[in-house]
Amino acid sequence: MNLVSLKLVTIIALDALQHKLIKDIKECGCKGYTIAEVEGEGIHSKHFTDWEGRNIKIETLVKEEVALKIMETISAKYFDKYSIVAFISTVEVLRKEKFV
Amino acid sequence: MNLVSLKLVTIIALDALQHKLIKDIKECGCKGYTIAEVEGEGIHSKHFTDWEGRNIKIETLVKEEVALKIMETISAKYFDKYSIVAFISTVEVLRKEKFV
Amino acid sequence: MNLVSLKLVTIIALDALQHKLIKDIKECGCKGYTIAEVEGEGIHSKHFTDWEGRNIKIETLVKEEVALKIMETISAKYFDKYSIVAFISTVEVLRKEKFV
Amino acid sequence: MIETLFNSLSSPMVLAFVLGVFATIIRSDLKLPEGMYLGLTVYLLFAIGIKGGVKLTHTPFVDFYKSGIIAILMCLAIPIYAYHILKRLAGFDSINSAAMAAHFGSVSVVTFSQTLVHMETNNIPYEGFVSALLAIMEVPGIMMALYLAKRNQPGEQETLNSQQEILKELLTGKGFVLLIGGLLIGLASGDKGYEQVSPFFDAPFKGILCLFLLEVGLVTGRRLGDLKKVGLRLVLAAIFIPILNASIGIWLASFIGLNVGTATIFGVLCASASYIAAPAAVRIAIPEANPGYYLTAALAVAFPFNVTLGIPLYYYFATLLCQ
Amino acid sequence: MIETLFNSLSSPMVLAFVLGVFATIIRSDLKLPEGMYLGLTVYLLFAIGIKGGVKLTHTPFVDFYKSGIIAILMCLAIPIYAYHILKRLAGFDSINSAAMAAHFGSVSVVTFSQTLVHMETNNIPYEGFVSALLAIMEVPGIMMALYLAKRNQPGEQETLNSQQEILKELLTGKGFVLLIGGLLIGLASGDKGYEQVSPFFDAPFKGILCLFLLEVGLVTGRRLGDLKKVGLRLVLAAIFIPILNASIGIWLASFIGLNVGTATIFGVLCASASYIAAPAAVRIAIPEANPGYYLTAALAVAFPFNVTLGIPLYYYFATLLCQ
Amino acid sequence: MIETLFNSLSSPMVLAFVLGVFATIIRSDLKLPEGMYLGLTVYLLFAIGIKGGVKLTHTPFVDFYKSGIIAILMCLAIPIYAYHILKRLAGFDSINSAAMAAHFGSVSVVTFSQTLVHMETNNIPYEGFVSALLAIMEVPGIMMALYLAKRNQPGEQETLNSQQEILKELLTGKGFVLLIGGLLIGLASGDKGYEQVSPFFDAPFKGILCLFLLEVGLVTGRRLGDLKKVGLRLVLAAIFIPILNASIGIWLASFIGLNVGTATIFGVLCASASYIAAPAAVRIAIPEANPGYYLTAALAVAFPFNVTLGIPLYYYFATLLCQ
Ligand SMILES: Nc1ncnc2c1ncn2[C@@H]1O[C@H](COP(=O)(O)O)[C@@H](O)[C@H]1O
Ligand SMILES: Nc1ncnc2c1ncn2[C@@H]1O[C@H](COP(=O)(O)O)[C@@H](O)[C@H]1O
Ligand SMILES: Nc1ncnc2c1ncn2[C@@H]1O[C@H](COP(=O)(O)O)[C@@H](O)[C@H]1O
Ligand code: NA
Ligand code: NA
Ligand code: NA
Repeated sequence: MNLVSLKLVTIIALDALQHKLIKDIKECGCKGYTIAEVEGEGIHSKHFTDWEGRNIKIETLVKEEVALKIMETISAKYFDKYSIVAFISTVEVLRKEKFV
Repeated sequence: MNLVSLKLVTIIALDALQHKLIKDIKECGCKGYTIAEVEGEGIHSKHFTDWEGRNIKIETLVKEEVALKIMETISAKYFDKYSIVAFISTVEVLRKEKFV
Repeated sequence: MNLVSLKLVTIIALDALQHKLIKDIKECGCKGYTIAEVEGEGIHSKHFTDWEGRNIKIETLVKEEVALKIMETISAKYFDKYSIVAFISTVEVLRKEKFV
Repeated sequence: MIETLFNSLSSPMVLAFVLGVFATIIRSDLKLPEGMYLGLTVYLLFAIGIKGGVKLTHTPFVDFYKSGIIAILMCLAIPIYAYHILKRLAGFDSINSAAMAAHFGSVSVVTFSQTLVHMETNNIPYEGFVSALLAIMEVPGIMMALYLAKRNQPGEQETLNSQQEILKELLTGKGFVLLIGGLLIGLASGDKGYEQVSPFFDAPFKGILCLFLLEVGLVTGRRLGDLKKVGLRLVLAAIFIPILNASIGIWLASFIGLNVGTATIFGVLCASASYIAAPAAVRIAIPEANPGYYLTAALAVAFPFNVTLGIPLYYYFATLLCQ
Repeated sequence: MIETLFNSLSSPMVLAFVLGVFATIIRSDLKLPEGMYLGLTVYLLFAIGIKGGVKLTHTPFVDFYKSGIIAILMCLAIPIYAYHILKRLAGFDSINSAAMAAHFGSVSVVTFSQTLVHMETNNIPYEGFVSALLAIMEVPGIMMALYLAKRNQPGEQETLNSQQEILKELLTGKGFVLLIGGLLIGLASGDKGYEQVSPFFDAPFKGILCLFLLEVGLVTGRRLGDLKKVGLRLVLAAIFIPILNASIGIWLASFIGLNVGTATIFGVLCASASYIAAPAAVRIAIPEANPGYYLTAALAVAFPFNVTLGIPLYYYFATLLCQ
Repeated sequence: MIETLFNSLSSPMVLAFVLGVFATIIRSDLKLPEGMYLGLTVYLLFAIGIKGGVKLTHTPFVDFYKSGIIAILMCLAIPIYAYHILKRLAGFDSINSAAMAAHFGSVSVVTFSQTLVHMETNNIPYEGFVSALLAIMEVPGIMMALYLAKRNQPGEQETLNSQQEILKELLTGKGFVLLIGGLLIGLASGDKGYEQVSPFFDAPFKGILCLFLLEVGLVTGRRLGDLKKVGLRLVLAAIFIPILNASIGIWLASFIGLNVGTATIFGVLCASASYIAAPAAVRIAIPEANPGYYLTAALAVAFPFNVTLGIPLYYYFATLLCQ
């Protein structure tokens, strides 16, 4: 078996931003992603009901350059005005070619 | 860009413990968290229906000291009696000041 | 406190494979797991509606040997024909004996 | 009795329950959407509450207070004797006996609903205040059982939840809030208000109950596997205790002069085992208790027994004891 | 007026709202399943749309066009004066004033539904085209308020969403699509088509509204805590603006000769604050605005005021001003 | 025929489907809550089953068995000829031809429901056993198609799922279990039992179907984009095969002497393409097949064709061929 390192980028944001975020990460070079519905509380706001808007968590496996590019794009476009959290972790996968 | 390391603490527990756990992690110094509804099976029990109680997964980005404090608190208060799983991973974020 | 390293294996797959996957990872030696309902898009397909089939995300905390065994099994049995993503990350837990 | 038994067994609700159990046994992928159980529960509780409240507007208070007293008496008595039966006769440990006693001491909304449907199908009259009894009987039995659990763990380090906290959680639980809230709304808005919402809360009630019983059947089916593990003593105890509860309850009901229908319903309330409030409370207050015992006793034994054989049997008791 | 006020306060819908608020205050675990809010919204919007469409088939177009004109006029006027009242009199900053103005400029489907129920319970006749007014009045007020917000942030770097993008999002939003879509379906399928679906979209409407108001109450309850933080000026403004809107609206309605019932409903539409389209649009278009202000004003003040005291009050206005 | 066509096109259900498609095309954010699709499916299947069961109690068995035989015949024949049409005439590869054949070989519950509504609206009588035919026709066609798929991948390493496993999964699938379970419940509880639940399973059926069709429209809309990619040959095939199926089906029906209404419904069953059982089975059994083909053929072509033009057309066929 041939495990190789990749980056997993996680973005937590308002569900209303979903389409824009997906578009952005695809432009950065991501080839797939997984979305879960979540709730949350942060410094700005609570997101527990449909009135307050739900949160989503987007996870995407990408190579390091793409991960950094996603972080840069997101931070430039959204960090100032929107409640959004993003982080990178390192994971190991098989079949790297699927993701890069 | 200035990526810095932080800890992501993940707690999986019965949904009935939600309010208590949130209170505990806030007291340990966490400033935000994200919750997802999950199901699961462990050594104690299955949690697939409302009768058995649902599980939740709480994730919170914190600095290392807080992460350790959370693990200590949770382990002291819940590990003996409740079905609960907690672990720490290392992630990289921008804007560290948001989380610490 | 005594934090020790373990592996967290994450599998994203069609929900119709749930029972088979659970059976497989249990046979590899996993003692518990957590499942979340997710949606996603990859190279093969989109999974956003019940017609297209939903995705699930299975997470299981195991020791390294088991993690590798799971990756091997999954890759041999499913990677060719099914839309499935699996990766390993390293996390730290208390009470290692619960998981190994 | 044979006829009501037959009616009971061939009702679409009971059959839907059986279908649910059967679907689980053959490992069908049939399941209801996640929120549906919660949604149906809210519907049933609120519908029962509001309808009961409207009926209370037609009931003189004096008719009601005696029933209220025996209801509370039963709720305090059941956990005590159930605890001892389970511990001494059936041989369970203190913790699990108390956990099961909490379930028998409280009431089941679905069993109650099914009983009302049964009464209406068989044209058996009953008093309007039975929904109020349901509300009254939800909490006290659980509290009593948790108290027993605590008294028997004296060496315990202080737990997360004091008795008082638990009481607060029960009284603010959705079961109690919706029932009492619904009752008050029914009382305040009366017939005129109820008329507006009855096409939603009354007409489709039985059909929705049918769907709910399908769901209960699916969950029960999963518990059936545990039956083998837990053994015959659990099964016997979880049938004996409801019959005993109903007998005592109906006997008390005959004393205060309740009619046959009302006494039957009261008997069912005593016999039924909680499946909303009790499991939630036990999970938090006595997490050491094994759900393989208490959920199995309540869902896989007492519940199906009550909705099939129990209701006609208790009705038969009531015809013997009441006028 | 006293009688309609009493009817309004003792209706099961209003009481369900109160129960929801109360449940949150006592920290009950009562909640509706996650999808239920969305499901109920879809139901209400579609039911209103389709029923309105069928009624439109009986309305001569000439009766309708004058109302359409004053409706659009009000939608454009409200955000402007509300913005200035909030900024100058109540002392909020431009961003938050515009955000709140967007809510007052649009309409609330639940308040509208509750008004129809009120009209029917009190046998007050109204024109069939009011649902069309609801649809017309959803979007323009929000656009106007967002324009005001933008004009007041001139130094802003280009935002994510141009005015045009937002308009597109509003017009394709579920609120607008379901209302207009429902109206067209009602128009096209007529009485004969409606007959088929009315047991689902008509009969249980009030009961489902009741459940929906329970949910709104639960959310409102959570916002009540913010009331203390935001202070009296928000509360006063969020009561004053609806009354003002309704007064102007009903006065205009009397000019074009609408009857009392229709004028009341139009007044309510002017008075009501949006809770579907506006929060969603504001969240994206003016993310700097504080939901502690705009959600609290719309949900915790204007909404309960309108469904309890507001409707009877505006009806009273209408009886004074219209034939 | 023109009149029934018009009735069909202007029914609220068909229009709701169109609204759903339209909402997707304009990229509306309209969506139904996640569990709703599942919830509505359970409702439709169970409601059809139970109502069909009750009707079967009024049907002599002899009337039913001939229809059962031609139903099974058609289920076995359709996948075979559809497979060859798709492979030889339309030029798809073996795998995708078999996947699509599985969909045409099974049946669509929504198309069936819409047909019943159509029959009732136009007062066309039909036999009570059609729901039983629906149940019978769900599984065999899929099995036949999967067998064809397997035979054409001879070099394949052993797959995860043997033919037998798949059959087990289909027979325990929610579609089959709810239909058959509902039929049996209807048979056992009869008119008296059905009366109790009909305000939930009968009265709102058409309205709920309307909501369901809105959801189907939303999903279909997303598939429309694939239409361009897949090309005209898929569209033509997915219209030609249903018409052929219906023609053969109705011709057989005329042989065994079914009346016009029943023959039309049988024709629709033959024509309709599965959207519950078949996609799930194909996903697991032939994962190499492209959902861009089979879902598009079933949902974006065959389904809208059947519910709009198809039903009146097949009715016209039936009037020509039957008594
Ligand atoms: N420290 C944190 N850990 C995990 N999730 C967080 C954290 N802070 C914020 N979030 C999530 O990000 C969302 C927006 O946060 P905020 O921008 O702080 O309001 C919240 O609703 C949470 O779901
Ligand atoms: N090894 C594991 N990996 C992932 N999740 C687990 C694991 N063990 C337990 N869990 C989760 O933690 C919950 C409680 O576990 P337990 O205390 O073992 O019954 C389960 O329902 C699972 O959701
Ligand atoms: N790069 C990725 N990052 C995260 N999730 C992915 C990625 N690629 C695929 N997935 C998930 O795996 C599922 C199957 O992917 P695929 O096999 O590429 O169609 C998708 O529906 C996604 O949920
Ligand atoms: Na009891
Ligand atoms: Na307004
Ligand atoms: Na077919």
